[in-house]
Amino acid sequence: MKLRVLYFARLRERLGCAEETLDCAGSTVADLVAQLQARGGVWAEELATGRAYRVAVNQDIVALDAALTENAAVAIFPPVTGG
Amino acid sequence: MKLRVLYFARLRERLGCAEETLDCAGSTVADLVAQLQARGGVWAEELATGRAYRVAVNQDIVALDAALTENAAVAIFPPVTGG
Amino acid sequence: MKILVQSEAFELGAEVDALRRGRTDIGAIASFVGLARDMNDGSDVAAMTLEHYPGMTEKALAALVEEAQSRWTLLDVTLIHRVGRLLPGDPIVLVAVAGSHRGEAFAACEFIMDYLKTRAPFWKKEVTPEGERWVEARASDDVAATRWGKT
Amino acid sequence: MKILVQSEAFELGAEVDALRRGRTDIGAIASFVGLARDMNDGSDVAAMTLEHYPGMTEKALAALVEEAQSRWTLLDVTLIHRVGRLLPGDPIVLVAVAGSHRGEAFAACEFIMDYLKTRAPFWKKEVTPEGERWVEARASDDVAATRWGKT
Repeated sequence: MKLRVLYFARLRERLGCAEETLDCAGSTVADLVAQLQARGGVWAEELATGRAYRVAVNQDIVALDAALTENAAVAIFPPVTGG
Repeated sequence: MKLRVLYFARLRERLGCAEETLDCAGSTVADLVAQLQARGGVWAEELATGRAYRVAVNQDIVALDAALTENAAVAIFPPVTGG
Repeated sequence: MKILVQSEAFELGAEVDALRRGRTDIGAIASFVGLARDMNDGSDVAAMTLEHYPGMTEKALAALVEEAQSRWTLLDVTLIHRVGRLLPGDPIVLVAVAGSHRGEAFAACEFIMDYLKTRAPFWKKEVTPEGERWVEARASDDVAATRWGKT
Repeated sequence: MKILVQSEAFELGAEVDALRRGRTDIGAIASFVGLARDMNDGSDVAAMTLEHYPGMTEKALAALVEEAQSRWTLLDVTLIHRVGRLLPGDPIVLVAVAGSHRGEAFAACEFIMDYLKTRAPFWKKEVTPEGERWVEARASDDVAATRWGKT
Protein backbone atom coordinates (compact mmCIF):
# COMPACT_ATOMS: atom_id res chain seq x y z
CA MET A 1 0.00 0.00 0.00
CA LYS A 2 1.01 3.59 -0.55
CA LEU A 3 2.27 5.52 2.48
CA ARG A 4 3.55 8.99 3.23
CA VAL A 5 6.50 8.66 5.63
CA LEU A 6 7.85 11.61 7.63
CA TYR A 7 11.07 11.84 9.66
CA PHE A 8 11.83 14.38 12.36
CA ALA A 9 14.71 15.90 14.28
CA ARG A 10 17.86 13.77 14.66
CA LEU A 11 16.38 10.99 12.51
CA ARG A 12 15.53 13.42 9.72
CA GLU A 13 19.12 14.65 9.72
CA ARG A 14 20.77 11.23 10.04
CA LEU A 15 18.58 9.67 7.32
CA GLY A 16 18.89 12.74 5.11
CA CYS A 17 15.16 12.61 4.47
CA ALA A 18 12.26 14.70 5.79
CA GLU A 19 9.48 13.03 3.87
CA GLU A 20 8.94 10.40 1.20
CA THR A 21 6.12 8.51 -0.44
CA LEU A 22 6.63 4.76 -0.77
CA ASP A 23 4.88 1.49 -1.41
CA CYS A 24 4.83 -0.79 1.60
CA ALA A 25 4.54 -4.52 0.96
CA GLY A 26 3.40 -5.32 4.51
CA SER A 27 0.45 -4.31 6.59
CA THR A 28 1.90 -3.24 9.96
CA VAL A 29 4.30 -0.65 11.28
CA ALA A 30 6.80 -3.45 11.93
CA ASP A 31 6.61 -4.43 8.23
CA LEU A 32 7.35 -0.85 7.21
CA VAL A 33 10.27 -0.59 9.62
CA ALA A 34 11.71 -3.90 8.30
CA GLN A 35 11.42 -2.57 4.75
CA LEU A 36 13.27 0.63 5.72
CA GLN A 37 15.96 -1.32 7.63
CA ALA A 38 16.53 -3.40 4.49
CA ARG A 39 17.87 -0.27 2.78
CA GLY A 40 21.02 -0.80 4.85
CA GLY A 41 23.47 1.90 5.96
CA VAL A 42 22.06 4.57 8.27
CA TRP A 43 18.58 3.11 7.77
CA ALA A 44 19.60 -0.25 9.23
CA GLU A 45 21.58 1.49 11.95
CA GLU A 46 19.05 4.07 13.12
CA LEU A 47 16.03 1.76 12.95
CA ALA A 48 17.80 -1.27 14.46
CA THR A 49 15.93 -3.20 17.15
CA GLY A 50 16.64 -1.61 20.50
CA ARG A 51 17.16 1.92 19.13
CA ALA A 52 14.87 4.47 20.71
CA TYR A 53 12.42 5.83 18.18
CA ARG A 54 8.69 6.41 18.11
CA VAL A 55 6.16 5.86 15.32
CA ALA A 56 2.94 7.80 14.80
CA VAL A 57 0.27 6.75 12.31
CA ASN A 58 -2.01 9.58 11.27
CA GLN A 59 -0.62 11.61 14.19
CA ASP A 60 -1.22 9.09 16.95
CA ILE A 61 1.73 7.33 18.56
CA VAL A 62 1.32 3.57 18.01
CA ALA A 63 3.10 0.31 18.79
CA LEU A 64 5.05 -1.67 16.18
CA ASP A 65 2.21 -4.13 15.66
CA ALA A 66 -0.23 -1.37 14.65
CA ALA A 67 -1.94 -1.79 11.29
CA LEU A 68 -1.26 0.55 8.38
CA THR A 69 -3.93 1.85 6.04
CA GLU A 70 -3.75 3.05 2.45
CA ASN A 71 -2.35 6.60 2.24
CA ALA A 72 -1.61 6.76 5.96
CA ALA A 73 0.85 9.38 7.18
CA VAL A 74 3.50 7.52 9.15
CA ALA A 75 5.95 9.60 11.21
CA ILE A 76 9.16 8.15 12.65
CA PHE A 77 11.01 10.25 15.23
CA PRO A 78 13.28 10.20 18.29
CA PRO A 79 11.83 10.36 21.82
CA VAL A 80 10.40 13.86 22.30
CA THR A 81 12.25 16.58 24.20
CA GLY A 82 9.98 19.62 24.35
CA GLY A 83 8.68 21.60 27.29
CA MET B 1 4.99 38.22 85.30
CA LYS B 2 3.72 40.98 83.08
CA LEU B 3 2.41 39.91 79.66
CA ARG B 4 0.90 41.60 76.64
CA VAL B 5 -1.94 39.39 75.37
CA LEU B 6 -3.45 39.78 71.88
CA TYR B 7 -6.60 38.20 70.46
CA PHE B 8 -7.47 37.83 66.80
CA ALA B 9 -10.38 37.20 64.45
CA ARG B 10 -13.36 35.30 65.88
CA LEU B 11 -11.75 35.14 69.34
CA ARG B 12 -11.15 38.89 69.38
CA GLU B 13 -14.83 39.46 68.57
CA ARG B 14 -16.20 36.84 70.96
CA LEU B 15 -14.01 37.96 73.86
CA GLY B 16 -14.59 41.62 73.08
CA CYS B 17 -10.88 42.29 73.48
CA ALA B 18 -8.11 42.90 70.96
CA GLU B 19 -5.26 43.39 73.39
CA GLU B 20 -4.63 43.66 77.10
CA THR B 21 -1.74 43.81 79.53
CA LEU B 22 -1.98 41.52 82.54
CA ASP B 23 -0.03 39.94 85.35
CA CYS B 24 0.26 36.19 85.05
CA ALA B 25 0.79 34.20 88.24
CA GLY B 26 2.10 31.11 86.42
CA SER B 27 5.05 30.44 84.16
CA THR B 28 3.62 28.55 81.16
CA VAL B 29 1.07 29.14 78.43
CA ALA B 30 -1.20 26.62 80.17
CA ASP B 31 -1.06 28.72 83.34
CA LEU B 32 -2.07 31.83 81.40
CA VAL B 33 -4.93 30.01 79.69
CA ALA B 34 -6.17 28.70 83.06
CA GLN B 35 -6.08 32.23 84.46
CA LEU B 36 -8.12 33.52 81.48
CA GLN B 37 -10.61 30.60 81.73
CA ALA B 38 -11.12 31.52 85.40
CA ARG B 39 -12.72 34.78 84.26
CA GLY B 40 -15.77 32.66 83.37
CA GLY B 41 -18.37 33.49 80.71
CA VAL B 42 -17.10 33.63 77.14
CA TRP B 43 -13.52 33.27 78.44
CA ALA B 44 -14.26 29.89 79.99
CA GLU B 45 -16.28 28.89 76.95
CA GLU B 46 -13.90 29.92 74.18
CA LEU B 47 -10.74 28.71 75.89
CA ALA B 48 -12.23 25.46 77.19
CA THR B 49 -10.18 22.29 76.75
CA GLY B 50 -10.89 20.81 73.35
CA ARG B 51 -11.70 24.12 71.68
CA ALA B 52 -9.55 24.81 68.63
CA TYR B 53 -7.27 27.77 69.24
CA ARG B 54 -3.60 28.46 68.77
CA VAL B 55 -1.13 30.34 70.97
CA ALA B 56 1.93 32.25 69.78
CA VAL B 57 4.60 33.58 72.13
CA ASN B 58 6.65 36.40 70.67
CA GLN B 59 5.21 35.49 67.25
CA ASP B 60 6.06 31.79 67.25
CA ILE B 61 3.29 29.22 67.58
CA VAL B 62 3.94 27.16 70.71
CA ALA B 63 2.43 24.27 72.67
CA LEU B 64 0.54 24.76 75.94
CA ASP B 65 3.53 23.71 78.03
CA ALA B 66 5.74 26.46 76.57
CA ALA B 67 7.38 28.79 79.07
CA LEU B 68 6.46 32.47 79.31
CA THR B 69 8.96 35.24 79.80
CA GLU B 70 8.58 38.70 81.32
CA ASN B 71 6.94 41.13 78.89
CA ALA B 72 6.30 38.43 76.31
CA ALA B 73 3.68 39.10 73.62
CA VAL B 74 1.21 36.21 73.77
CA ALA B 75 -1.31 35.90 70.94
CA ILE B 76 -4.36 33.65 71.13
CA PHE B 77 -6.28 33.01 67.91
CA PRO B 78 -8.45 30.54 65.97
CA PRO B 79 -6.89 28.13 63.43
CA VAL B 80 -5.70 30.19 60.49
CA THR B 81 -7.67 30.48 57.25
CA GLY B 82 -5.61 32.56 54.83
CA GLY B 83 -4.37 31.77 51.35
CA MET C 1 13.41 36.18 48.07
CA LYS C 2 10.56 38.69 48.21
CA ILE C 3 7.82 38.48 50.82
CA LEU C 4 5.05 41.06 51.06
CA VAL C 5 1.85 41.51 53.04
CA GLN C 6 -0.19 44.26 51.46
CA SER C 7 -3.71 45.51 50.83
CA GLU C 8 -2.96 46.46 47.21
CA ALA C 9 -3.49 44.10 44.28
CA PHE C 10 -0.47 42.37 42.72
CA GLU C 11 0.34 41.47 39.13
CA LEU C 12 1.41 37.88 38.48
CA GLY C 13 3.08 38.79 35.20
CA ALA C 14 5.13 41.59 36.73
CA GLU C 15 6.21 39.44 39.68
CA VAL C 16 7.32 36.54 37.52
CA ASP C 17 9.10 38.88 35.12
CA ALA C 18 10.96 40.36 38.10
CA LEU C 19 12.02 36.86 39.19
CA ARG C 20 13.53 35.98 35.83
CA ARG C 21 14.82 39.38 34.68
CA GLY C 22 18.45 39.29 33.63
CA ARG C 23 18.83 35.58 34.45
CA THR C 24 19.49 32.70 32.10
CA ASP C 25 19.90 29.93 34.68
CA ILE C 26 16.18 29.45 35.46
CA GLY C 27 14.56 26.47 33.76
CA ALA C 28 11.21 26.45 35.55
CA ILE C 29 8.88 28.88 37.29
CA ALA C 30 5.90 27.36 39.08
CA SER C 31 3.39 29.86 40.35
CA PHE C 32 0.08 29.95 42.14
CA VAL C 33 -2.61 32.57 42.56
CA GLY C 34 -5.42 32.08 45.06
CA LEU C 35 -8.57 34.09 44.40
CA ALA C 36 -11.66 35.08 46.35
CA ARG C 37 -14.65 33.02 45.15
CA ASP C 38 -18.28 34.07 44.97
CA MET C 39 -19.35 30.91 46.80
CA ASN C 40 -18.08 29.04 49.87
CA ASP C 41 -19.62 26.25 51.93
CA GLY C 42 -22.88 26.58 50.01
CA SER C 43 -23.38 30.32 50.53
CA ASP C 44 -22.98 33.25 48.18
CA VAL C 45 -20.08 35.40 49.27
CA ALA C 46 -20.42 39.12 48.49
CA ALA C 47 -17.10 40.19 49.99
CA MET C 48 -14.48 39.14 52.49
CA THR C 49 -12.11 40.77 54.93
CA LEU C 50 -8.70 39.30 55.62
CA GLU C 51 -7.36 39.98 59.11
CA HIS C 52 -3.77 39.19 60.05
CA TYR C 53 -1.26 39.51 62.88
CA PRO C 54 1.18 42.19 61.70
CA GLY C 55 4.76 41.24 62.45
CA MET C 56 4.08 37.57 63.03
CA THR C 57 2.67 37.25 59.52
CA GLU C 58 5.88 38.36 57.84
CA LYS C 59 7.90 36.16 60.19
CA ALA C 60 5.72 33.11 59.49
CA LEU C 61 5.86 33.64 55.71
CA ALA C 62 9.66 34.00 55.80
CA ALA C 63 9.86 30.76 57.80
CA LEU C 64 7.73 28.96 55.19
CA VAL C 65 9.96 30.11 52.37
CA GLU C 66 13.14 29.23 54.28
CA GLU C 67 11.75 25.79 54.99
CA ALA C 68 11.05 25.33 51.24
CA GLN C 69 14.58 26.49 50.42
CA SER C 70 16.03 23.97 52.84
CA ARG C 71 14.05 21.14 51.23
CA TRP C 72 14.64 21.95 47.57
CA THR C 73 17.27 23.73 45.50
CA LEU C 74 15.49 26.92 44.49
CA LEU C 75 16.77 29.95 42.62
CA ASP C 76 14.24 32.50 43.92
CA VAL C 77 10.84 32.79 45.57
CA THR C 78 8.19 35.52 45.66
CA LEU C 79 5.30 35.34 48.12
CA ILE C 80 2.64 38.05 48.38
CA HIS C 81 -0.48 37.87 50.55
CA ARG C 82 -3.16 40.53 50.60
CA VAL C 83 -5.10 41.70 53.64
CA GLY C 84 -8.17 43.88 54.09
CA ARG C 85 -11.38 43.89 52.09
CA LEU C 86 -11.58 41.74 48.94
CA LEU C 87 -14.33 41.03 46.43
CA PRO C 88 -15.07 37.80 44.53
CA GLY C 89 -12.56 37.43 41.72
CA ASP C 90 -9.86 39.38 43.56
CA PRO C 91 -6.46 37.68 43.86
CA ILE C 92 -5.54 36.95 47.50
CA VAL C 93 -2.19 35.23 47.44
CA LEU C 94 0.66 34.72 44.99
CA VAL C 95 3.52 32.24 45.20
CA ALA C 96 6.14 32.04 42.46
CA VAL C 97 9.10 29.70 42.67
CA ALA C 98 12.03 29.71 40.24
CA GLY C 99 14.26 26.65 39.94
CA SER C 100 16.57 24.89 37.55
CA HIS C 101 14.07 22.06 37.02
CA ARG C 102 10.30 21.78 37.16
CA GLY C 103 9.93 19.07 39.79
CA GLU C 104 11.51 21.17 42.53
CA ALA C 105 9.67 24.33 41.51
CA PHE C 106 6.27 22.59 41.52
CA ALA C 107 6.91 20.85 44.85
CA ALA C 108 8.14 23.98 46.61
CA CYS C 109 5.25 26.09 45.29
CA GLU C 110 2.61 23.64 46.51
CA PHE C 111 4.46 23.10 49.80
CA ILE C 112 4.49 26.84 50.52
CA MET C 113 0.73 27.09 49.86
CA ASP C 114 -0.06 24.01 51.98
CA TYR C 115 1.99 25.28 54.91
CA LEU C 116 0.70 28.84 54.55
CA LYS C 117 -2.85 27.49 54.88
CA THR C 118 -2.10 26.03 58.33
CA ARG C 119 0.69 28.23 59.73
CA ALA C 120 0.42 31.85 58.61
CA PRO C 121 -1.76 34.06 60.83
CA PHE C 122 -4.49 35.15 58.40
CA TRP C 123 -8.22 34.89 59.03
CA LYS C 124 -11.02 35.32 56.51
CA LYS C 125 -14.39 36.81 57.35
CA GLU C 126 -17.08 36.49 54.67
CA VAL C 127 -20.15 38.60 53.96
CA THR C 128 -23.01 36.26 53.02
CA PRO C 129 -26.81 36.69 52.72
CA GLU C 130 -27.01 35.10 56.21
CA GLY C 131 -24.66 37.76 57.60
CA GLU C 132 -20.96 37.96 58.31
CA ARG C 133 -19.12 34.79 59.32
CA TRP C 134 -15.57 33.74 60.04
CA VAL C 135 -14.31 31.03 57.71
CA GLU C 136 -13.64 27.76 59.54
CA ALA C 137 -10.28 26.03 59.09
CA ARG C 138 -10.56 23.00 56.79
CA ALA C 139 -9.51 19.52 57.82
CA SER C 140 -8.41 19.02 54.19
CA ASP C 141 -5.82 21.77 54.65
CA ASP C 142 -4.37 19.96 57.66
CA VAL C 143 -4.18 16.79 55.58
CA ALA C 144 -2.50 18.65 52.72
CA ALA C 145 0.12 20.07 55.09
CA THR C 146 0.89 16.77 56.82
CA ARG C 147 1.82 14.96 53.60
CA TRP C 148 5.06 16.98 53.48
CA GLY C 149 6.21 15.34 56.74
CA LYS C 150 7.66 16.85 59.89
CA THR C 151 9.72 20.01 59.95
CA MET D 1 -9.47 25.75 26.75
CA LYS D 2 -6.78 27.50 24.73
CA ILE D 3 -3.95 25.63 23.05
CA LEU D 4 -1.37 27.36 20.90
CA VAL D 5 1.86 26.41 19.14
CA GLN D 6 3.66 29.56 18.09
CA SER D 7 7.07 31.11 17.47
CA GLU D 8 6.13 34.37 19.21
CA ALA D 9 6.73 35.00 22.90
CA PHE D 10 3.79 34.80 25.33
CA GLU D 11 2.95 36.80 28.43
CA LEU D 12 2.11 34.82 31.56
CA GLY D 13 0.26 37.76 33.14
CA ALA D 14 -1.92 38.35 30.08
CA GLU D 15 -2.75 34.65 29.74
CA VAL D 16 -3.72 34.23 33.39
CA ASP D 17 -5.74 37.46 33.30
CA ALA D 18 -7.61 36.12 30.26
CA LEU D 19 -8.40 32.90 32.17
CA ARG D 20 -9.95 34.70 35.10
CA ARG D 21 -11.49 37.74 33.40
CA GLY D 22 -15.15 38.20 34.29
CA ARG D 23 -15.22 35.09 36.48
CA THR D 24 -15.77 34.86 40.22
CA ASP D 25 -15.90 31.06 40.56
CA ILE D 26 -12.14 30.43 40.28
CA GLY D 27 -10.37 29.82 43.59
CA ALA D 28 -6.99 28.70 42.30
CA ILE D 29 -4.76 29.19 39.27
CA ALA D 30 -1.64 27.05 39.10
CA SER D 31 0.73 27.95 36.32
CA PHE D 32 4.08 26.91 34.97
CA VAL D 33 6.60 28.53 32.65
CA GLY D 34 9.50 26.54 31.26
CA LEU D 35 12.50 28.59 30.11
CA ALA D 36 15.57 28.02 27.97
CA ARG D 37 18.65 27.74 30.21
CA ASP D 38 22.21 28.82 29.43
CA MET D 39 23.53 25.42 30.53
CA ASN D 40 22.51 21.82 29.88
CA ASP D 41 24.30 18.54 30.53
CA GLY D 42 27.46 20.41 31.47
CA SER D 43 27.71 22.54 28.34
CA ASP D 44 27.03 26.21 27.75
CA VAL D 45 24.02 26.66 25.52
CA ALA D 46 24.09 29.73 23.28
CA ALA D 47 20.74 29.11 21.57
CA MET D 48 18.28 26.37 20.74
CA THR D 49 15.88 25.47 17.97
CA LEU D 50 12.61 23.75 18.70
CA GLU D 51 11.34 21.52 15.92
CA HIS D 52 7.83 20.05 15.98
CA TYR D 53 5.40 17.99 13.92
CA PRO D 54 2.74 20.47 12.78
CA GLY D 55 -0.74 19.02 13.10
CA MET D 56 0.21 16.20 15.43
CA THR D 57 1.53 18.70 17.97
CA GLU D 58 -1.81 20.47 18.38
CA LYS D 59 -3.60 17.11 18.52
CA ALA D 60 -1.22 15.76 21.17
CA LEU D 61 -1.53 18.90 23.29
CA ALA D 62 -5.33 18.81 23.09
CA ALA D 63 -5.25 15.15 24.15
CA LEU D 64 -3.08 16.03 27.19
CA VAL D 65 -5.48 18.74 28.29
CA GLU D 66 -8.53 16.52 27.76
CA GLU D 67 -6.88 13.79 29.80
CA ALA D 68 -6.27 16.31 32.62
CA GLN D 69 -9.89 17.46 32.41
CA SER D 70 -11.08 13.88 32.71
CA ARG D 71 -8.96 13.32 35.82
CA TRP D 72 -9.72 16.55 37.69
CA THR D 73 -12.53 19.09 37.84
CA LEU D 74 -11.00 22.09 36.09
CA LEU D 75 -12.54 25.41 35.13
CA ASP D 76 -10.16 26.32 32.29
CA VAL D 77 -6.73 25.52 30.88
CA THR D 78 -4.28 27.46 28.72
CA LEU D 79 -1.32 25.70 27.11
CA ILE D 80 1.16 27.50 24.84
CA HIS D 81 4.34 25.99 23.42
CA ARG D 82 6.84 27.91 21.34
CA VAL D 83 8.80 26.57 18.37
CA GLY D 84 11.71 27.90 16.35
CA ARG D 85 14.85 29.62 17.59
CA LEU D 86 15.10 30.54 21.29
CA LEU D 87 17.81 32.12 23.41
CA PRO D 88 18.72 31.42 27.05
CA GLY D 89 16.15 33.10 29.30
CA ASP D 90 13.38 32.84 26.69
CA PRO D 91 10.12 31.24 27.86
CA ILE D 92 9.39 27.99 25.99
CA VAL D 93 6.14 26.65 27.41
CA LEU D 94 3.27 27.96 29.52
CA VAL D 95 0.59 25.93 31.31
CA ALA D 96 -2.09 27.66 33.37
CA VAL D 97 -4.89 25.73 35.06
CA ALA D 98 -7.88 27.35 36.76
CA GLY D 99 -9.89 25.37 39.31
CA SER D 100 -12.15 25.81 42.28
CA HIS D 101 -9.48 24.49 44.65
CA ARG D 102 -5.71 24.46 44.66
CA GLY D 103 -5.07 20.71 44.89
CA GLU D 104 -6.70 19.99 41.55
CA ALA D 105 -5.12 22.98 39.83
CA PHE D 106 -1.61 22.03 41.00
CA ALA D 107 -2.01 18.36 40.09
CA ALA D 108 -3.41 19.06 36.62
CA CYS D 109 -0.72 21.64 35.85
CA GLU D 110 2.12 19.29 36.78
CA PHE D 111 0.43 16.35 35.03
CA ILE D 112 0.16 18.32 31.78
CA MET D 113 3.86 19.22 31.92
CA ASP D 114 4.93 15.66 32.75
CA TYR D 115 2.89 14.19 29.90
CA LEU D 116 3.91 16.91 27.47
CA LYS D 117 7.57 16.01 28.14
CA THR D 118 7.04 12.45 26.95
CA ARG D 119 4.15 12.68 24.46
CA ALA D 120 4.13 15.94 22.52
CA PRO D 121 6.22 15.90 19.32
CA PHE D 122 8.78 18.63 20.05
CA TRP D 123 12.55 18.24 19.71
CA LYS D 124 15.22 20.60 20.99
CA LYS D 125 18.52 21.19 19.24
CA GLU D 126 21.12 23.16 21.17
CA VAL D 127 24.00 25.30 20.00
CA THR D 128 27.01 24.65 22.27
CA PRO D 129 30.76 25.43 22.05
CA GLU D 130 31.16 21.80 20.87
CA GLY D 131 28.69 22.37 18.03
CA GLU D 132 24.99 21.70 17.53
CA ARG D 133 23.43 18.73 19.26
CA TRP D 134 19.99 17.21 19.67
CA VAL D 135 18.83 17.07 23.27
CA GLU D 136 18.45 13.49 24.49
CA ALA D 137 15.22 12.43 26.19
CA ARG D 138 15.65 12.13 29.96
CA ALA D 139 14.87 8.98 31.88
CA SER D 140 13.68 11.27 34.71
CA ASP D 141 10.92 12.58 32.45
CA ASP D 142 9.69 9.04 31.81
CA VAL D 143 9.67 8.45 35.57
CA ALA D 144 7.76 11.72 36.16
CA ALA D 145 5.13 10.71 33.60
CA THR D 146 4.65 7.18 34.91
CA ARG D 147 3.76 8.29 38.44
CA TRP D 148 0.38 9.49 37.13
CA GLY D 149 -0.54 5.91 36.20
CA LYS D 150 -1.99 4.47 33.03
CA THR D 151 -4.23 6.41 30.67
